[in-house]
Amino acid sequence: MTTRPEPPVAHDDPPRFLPRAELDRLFGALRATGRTVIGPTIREQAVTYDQIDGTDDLPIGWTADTAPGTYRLTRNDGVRAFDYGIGPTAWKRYTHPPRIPLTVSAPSPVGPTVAPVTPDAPPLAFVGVRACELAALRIQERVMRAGPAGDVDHAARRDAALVVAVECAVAGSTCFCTSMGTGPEVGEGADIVLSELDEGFVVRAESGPGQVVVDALRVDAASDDQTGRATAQVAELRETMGDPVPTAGLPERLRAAIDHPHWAEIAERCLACTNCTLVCPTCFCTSVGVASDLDGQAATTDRTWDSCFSLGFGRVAGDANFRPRVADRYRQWLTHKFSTWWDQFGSSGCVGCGRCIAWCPVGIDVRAELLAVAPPHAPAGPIPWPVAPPDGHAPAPLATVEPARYVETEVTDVRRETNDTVTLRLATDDAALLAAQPGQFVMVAQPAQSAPPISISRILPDALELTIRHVGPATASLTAARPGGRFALRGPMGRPWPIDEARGRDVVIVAGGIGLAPLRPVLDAVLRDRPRFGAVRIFHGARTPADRLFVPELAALAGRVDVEFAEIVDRAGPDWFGRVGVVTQLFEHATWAGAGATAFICGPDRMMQATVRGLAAHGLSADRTWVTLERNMACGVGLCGHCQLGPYFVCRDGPVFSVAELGDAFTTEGL
Amino acid sequence: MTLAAATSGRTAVPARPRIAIVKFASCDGCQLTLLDLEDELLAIAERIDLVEFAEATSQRSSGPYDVLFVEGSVSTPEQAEEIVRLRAASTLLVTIGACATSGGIQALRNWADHDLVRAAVYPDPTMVDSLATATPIADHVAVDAEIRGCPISPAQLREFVTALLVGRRPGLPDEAVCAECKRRNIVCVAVARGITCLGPVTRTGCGALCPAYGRGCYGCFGPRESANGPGLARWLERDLPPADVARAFALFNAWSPPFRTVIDEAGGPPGPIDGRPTPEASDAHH
Amino acid sequence: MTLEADPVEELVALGIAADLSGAARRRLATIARIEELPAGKVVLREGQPTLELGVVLDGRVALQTHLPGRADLTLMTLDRGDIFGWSAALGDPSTSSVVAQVPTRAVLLERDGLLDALAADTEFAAVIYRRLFQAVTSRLVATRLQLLDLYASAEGRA
Amino acid sequence: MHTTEQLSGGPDVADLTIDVRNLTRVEGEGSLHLQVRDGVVESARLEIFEAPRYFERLVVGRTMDEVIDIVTRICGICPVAYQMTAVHAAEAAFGIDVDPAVAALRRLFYCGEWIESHALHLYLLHLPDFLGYPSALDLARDHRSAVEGGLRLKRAGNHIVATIGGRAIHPVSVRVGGFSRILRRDEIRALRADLEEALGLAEATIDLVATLQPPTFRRDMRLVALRDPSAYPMNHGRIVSNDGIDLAADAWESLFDEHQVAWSHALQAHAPDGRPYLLGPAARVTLDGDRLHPRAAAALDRLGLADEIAHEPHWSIAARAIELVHAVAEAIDIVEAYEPPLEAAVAWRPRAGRAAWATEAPRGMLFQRFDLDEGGCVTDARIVPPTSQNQAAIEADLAAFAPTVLERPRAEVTHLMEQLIRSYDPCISCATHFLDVQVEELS
Repeated sequence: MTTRPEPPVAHDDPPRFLPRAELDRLFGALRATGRTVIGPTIREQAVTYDQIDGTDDLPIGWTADTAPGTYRLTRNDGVRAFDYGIGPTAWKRYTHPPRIPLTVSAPSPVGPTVAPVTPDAPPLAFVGVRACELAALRIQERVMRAGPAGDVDHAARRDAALVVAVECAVAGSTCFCTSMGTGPEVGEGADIVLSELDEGFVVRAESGPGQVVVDALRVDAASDDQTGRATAQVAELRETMGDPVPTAGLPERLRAAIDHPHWAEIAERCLACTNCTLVCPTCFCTSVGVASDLDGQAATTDRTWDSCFSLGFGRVAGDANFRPRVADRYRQWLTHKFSTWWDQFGSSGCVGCGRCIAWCPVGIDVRAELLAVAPPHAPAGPIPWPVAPPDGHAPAPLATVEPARYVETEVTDVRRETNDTVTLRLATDDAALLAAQPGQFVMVAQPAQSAPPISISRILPDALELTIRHVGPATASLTAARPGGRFALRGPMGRPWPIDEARGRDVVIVAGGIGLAPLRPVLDAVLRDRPRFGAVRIFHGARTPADRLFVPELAALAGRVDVEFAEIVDRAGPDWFGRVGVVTQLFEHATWAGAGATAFICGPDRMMQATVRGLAAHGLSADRTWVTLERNMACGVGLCGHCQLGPYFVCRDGPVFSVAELGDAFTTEGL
Repeated sequence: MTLAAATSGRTAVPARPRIAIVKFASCDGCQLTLLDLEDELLAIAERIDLVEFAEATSQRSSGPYDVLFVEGSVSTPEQAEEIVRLRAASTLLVTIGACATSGGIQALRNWADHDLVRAAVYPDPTMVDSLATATPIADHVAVDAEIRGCPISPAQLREFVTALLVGRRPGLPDEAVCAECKRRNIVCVAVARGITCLGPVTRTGCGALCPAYGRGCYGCFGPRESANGPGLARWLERDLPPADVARAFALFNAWSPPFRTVIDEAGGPPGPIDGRPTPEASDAHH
Repeated sequence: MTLEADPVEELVALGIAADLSGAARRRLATIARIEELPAGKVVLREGQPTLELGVVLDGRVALQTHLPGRADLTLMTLDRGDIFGWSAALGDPSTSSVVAQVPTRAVLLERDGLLDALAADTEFAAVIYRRLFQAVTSRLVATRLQLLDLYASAEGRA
Repeated sequence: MHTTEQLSGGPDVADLTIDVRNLTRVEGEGSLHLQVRDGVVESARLEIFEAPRYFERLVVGRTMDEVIDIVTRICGICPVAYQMTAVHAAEAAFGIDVDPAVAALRRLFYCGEWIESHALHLYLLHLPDFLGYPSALDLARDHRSAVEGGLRLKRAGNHIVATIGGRAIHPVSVRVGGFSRILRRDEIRALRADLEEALGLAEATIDLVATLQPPTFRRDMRLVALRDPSAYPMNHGRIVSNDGIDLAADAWESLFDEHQVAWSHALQAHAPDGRPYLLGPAARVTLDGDRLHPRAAAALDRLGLADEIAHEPHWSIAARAIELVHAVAEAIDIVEAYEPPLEAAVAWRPRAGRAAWATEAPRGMLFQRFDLDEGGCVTDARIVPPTSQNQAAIEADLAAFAPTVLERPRAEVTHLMEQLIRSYDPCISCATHFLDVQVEELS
């Protein structure tokens, strides 16, 4: 399936008028299109969006008083159905549900198979979508279709939904759509727009499917007076709301405030409870859970809402964590919403609905925190990474949406590299897999295990090699694989090393420890085409001689006259006659000039940072110094949010980056 | 040895582990949860050797155990000795429930004068042999994993046992109850109704049970990671006297540090007892 | 003798003596010599007087420390341009043993002459101390990285 | 099982010492102390040394809603009993009349606990004794369908408790004045399918019990239970006995008293005449048989063991089977008739006074009394679980039973002692006891 087809245009006829007494006609007309109607109704002392049957279910005569940390349903004894303040439910519940099945694994004669679950998207009609919520639907649709592979589940659900928007006549004290440019006037994306007057509704069809429903109402055109009052009432609302959040330059101001002491102050109050992110209509982050039978054969994975406020969200294998402190997590959320969202998707991530303010259990008001951490006319400090919204680096293109593909491969060779690392050769005839580029990775699915991202360590005509270190349960069973074993691969994913960019130039390759694995395809490519490159210098460091990977290949490299190869180990016993020390020593006193050379670096963060400093001293330019980063890459296509690093999704925009692209994001703690 | 190690294939938890379930001061509810897995109990029993589980079988074993599930808190001198013996006999020690993990409801006595408490229940306290404190297992020996809750959740126990048998990390999230509340579309009782709710500082696992039943979370799964007890207490004290805030925290996980801090700052749990921990109580924790 | 056989020129080429005036270079020449160190040659011994300060020209030397009852531990190896034996500039005993790991050529500055020169010639001292300070700094950085366990990683991806 | 046996006082086997630690398949842990000399039982004591948890003290200063949440932690097997007793006590003290729908739900709630607790004891703890297995898990190897049936019966009981209270153990919805939220009709009706199956399983249990052959041990025992004017006793009733006791439930303390014995952390309850009394299914079936649900009454007729239930402790398994049928059948009736209350809980104000009540826990009458200050907070409390009331009766029966089996091999004697103790379904956690079968050294 490709991006949503443009619906046929509505006829160009004047708005109709639906008398209040006839409102049920709308529900009838919607159901006549085979849709279940979701709309506002009162449950558990709040207005929530649930399945409704008709007018009687609407919160007529009710409104809500909202303030930081409080929401109180109150009678206003009016006749209107849509004068309630926005409640806790966001429409994403129906377009991006809190929990969906992802894959099913079943035993089979040739071993367990992994198959994606095709989405079940019931046709729905959303009644009572506000301007800010419509903007949120647009923003989330952009998010869920961005990147190399959009989300098939979201696409199916969004396409199956018909949106009946309602223009606001009242605003809550927590509303600030006027500042975020999302309301109160209803923008694009609705199929039908209602404006509520005391005597009824001015109805505009804005799409073909919407027109079908409006025609079915069989009501007259609205009078000029009615359309006039509808326009006036929303204009008046805009006046009363004003512009509570000065957004001019906000993305840059937030960037410059990355080390602001106020983050720590907020962390004193913030409970990191995740409420703000889960009520937010645009927050999209998810995690994948695994369930299985007692034998680990029949298994399922499902995808649930997650939040950058939960510790687990920043956790990677080995239990390291990118955002250990609550201050890190709040900073991530706020800067993502109002700043890096621009870099990623070309818009703000906030629509000003105010849910995060009202439903924060300790009343933290994002408007106040923004003013405290990034006040208007704040001295624009240094930008920590070189992209400047809103016209910053182009947001990822909209993806062709197709379900995740899992390709069954068979282990044809297992080579033990070290006591905890093996190289698996996985045979496949899948063209997409075999077209993998150096630096790309695959997700390796096994029943009853999470699917870790694994770099490709060699690309062969009929197979891929993966070099895997045992760091956790999932890699444990991978490193225990035997020839004949089967694994389902998803990929290839990620941005490859820019090898072509290095043609005609000197090449410096620096590998640390397991980091040699993602660089091995670079070596293959460069050596295969040796004459097309200048001087090739390869520096390899390992913890001990016993930790060296691909030992025969290292020996062969050492024997070549057309490359400079040196290696060094951190610690060695008496039986090691090579260099001892750190990898940077290998070129510390070297006399070659690095200017114009291209560097490819992979290893643990500390090693890469030391190497980048060392190479810079040799004159290598930041935009030709390439590293590959480690993050908690879960979905592999920029949809789950786990691997964010400042403006980037490591899985989608990387994992290969130039040091120039990363800027301070390469060294800022807790980002 | 940690659970991660145990489930990472690095540690020898055999395909058919020898499992023991023992209890200290507790209500039996957590070990009964295993028997409450009515649909899986027999299948699980076929895949493990349940060598010690006095509640359910007359077969006994004094060890060694591959996995030892411990219910209850340490409340008598004998128990303080027994847990050391059991730890030595076990590869993996897993605490089940609030008593074993944080002391349980009986840990409220840790704030009190032990003799007063004893005298209140027993005419002749000298006949009763108990420690001044009820303390978590981790205060006495190393603990490899915790299954939280008062009582533990059958689903989490099932997940833990399955992960153990399959060799993967069990999915026992340490996020706040709020996350599950929102996923379930339960309206926040704190925000919409002003009900005192410990959800934001309490670990999920119950499925947001109390809010789903129209009341505030009472913290029976204990503090979540980075639980900001004081932060929540400061907010609650806008409407409640500190004593009533402490009241909310002073239940089954009162002795867990994030909750205890709040209780101590309010001068101790409800009841006419000396608000400061007894020397033994403070020793017991540090 | 060829040019590169001149120890001062070698040190200039390595940048170590590049900033020295002619006079200072002449002073350097009086205390510097080039020596061929056969593999296994112990140049300095841990705890003994540091009789020379050296600079590796070719080959490799190992800095070693003695572990009672065990093989000496190689802390680090040094290549062309690396300085060893800097305790000589302080008149202190050597903090580690220096052993040629392969046949090695090195410039050696004998201690007493070096101390005299550093005391007598402030311009000479300023340049040499600066070089030594740079060497110490980069050695500290390298040692720190070793302490941090440079290759330790939490990565799940291999 | 750790069993040591010593001969002492010469070859006379009638002098013996048995030491069995950690009696199994009872809730909690404890020991029996038995001393026999010259064939005469000198002492038979149920020793209870489980770590005391001081609940009477923990509830001081707490509101009655908090008390409901706290006392339920006394026991993981019968949490509903503790909640029901406390909530009725509070409502009586505060003068609260709850909605009839709430009253019906609470009875359904209690039925759920009876089903869960009786199924657990009958199938998983007690049945293996009769069929000669160390556990129900071993029993399942040869009689899988029977054990599975018992588990499904238990699940049906847990399903009721979890539906009304949120979870099977330490449910959360019971509040003074009602429940924390309104239980919708569809939620309650959803129990129907499980219960229909459970009724069949409960009646099949009757047939299973009919095939059992327990040891013969007959005695006369004072039986005490609640008597509800209109129903089989659960949440309400006067305290009655088969020898004329008849008093209001809140007056328990006016007749009975507890005293401490050196060998027990549970306070033993006694009537003034010192005659032990037995609570529980056998007492209820005997004293309230005329209030059984017709299905249960029919089952009792079919089984025809009314006299054995009254006089033979081993036949308590039959009483439990009868009550399983009753609880399931009544649960179905309540589910059928359920209409939600108008409000989850009625509003109420605390007042100073005394809150005392007794209900029928699965193991028998549970009494609680709380003295309350003006704010409705507890100033003093007393909690008397059924097992500590049964303790004296159990010891009397052990003393009477032992001589009848002394000639048998000692391992068998030990097993018979354990089996007898299990027949009372002692809830050691409730009584905070530590049960431990051991025998005094003979000097």
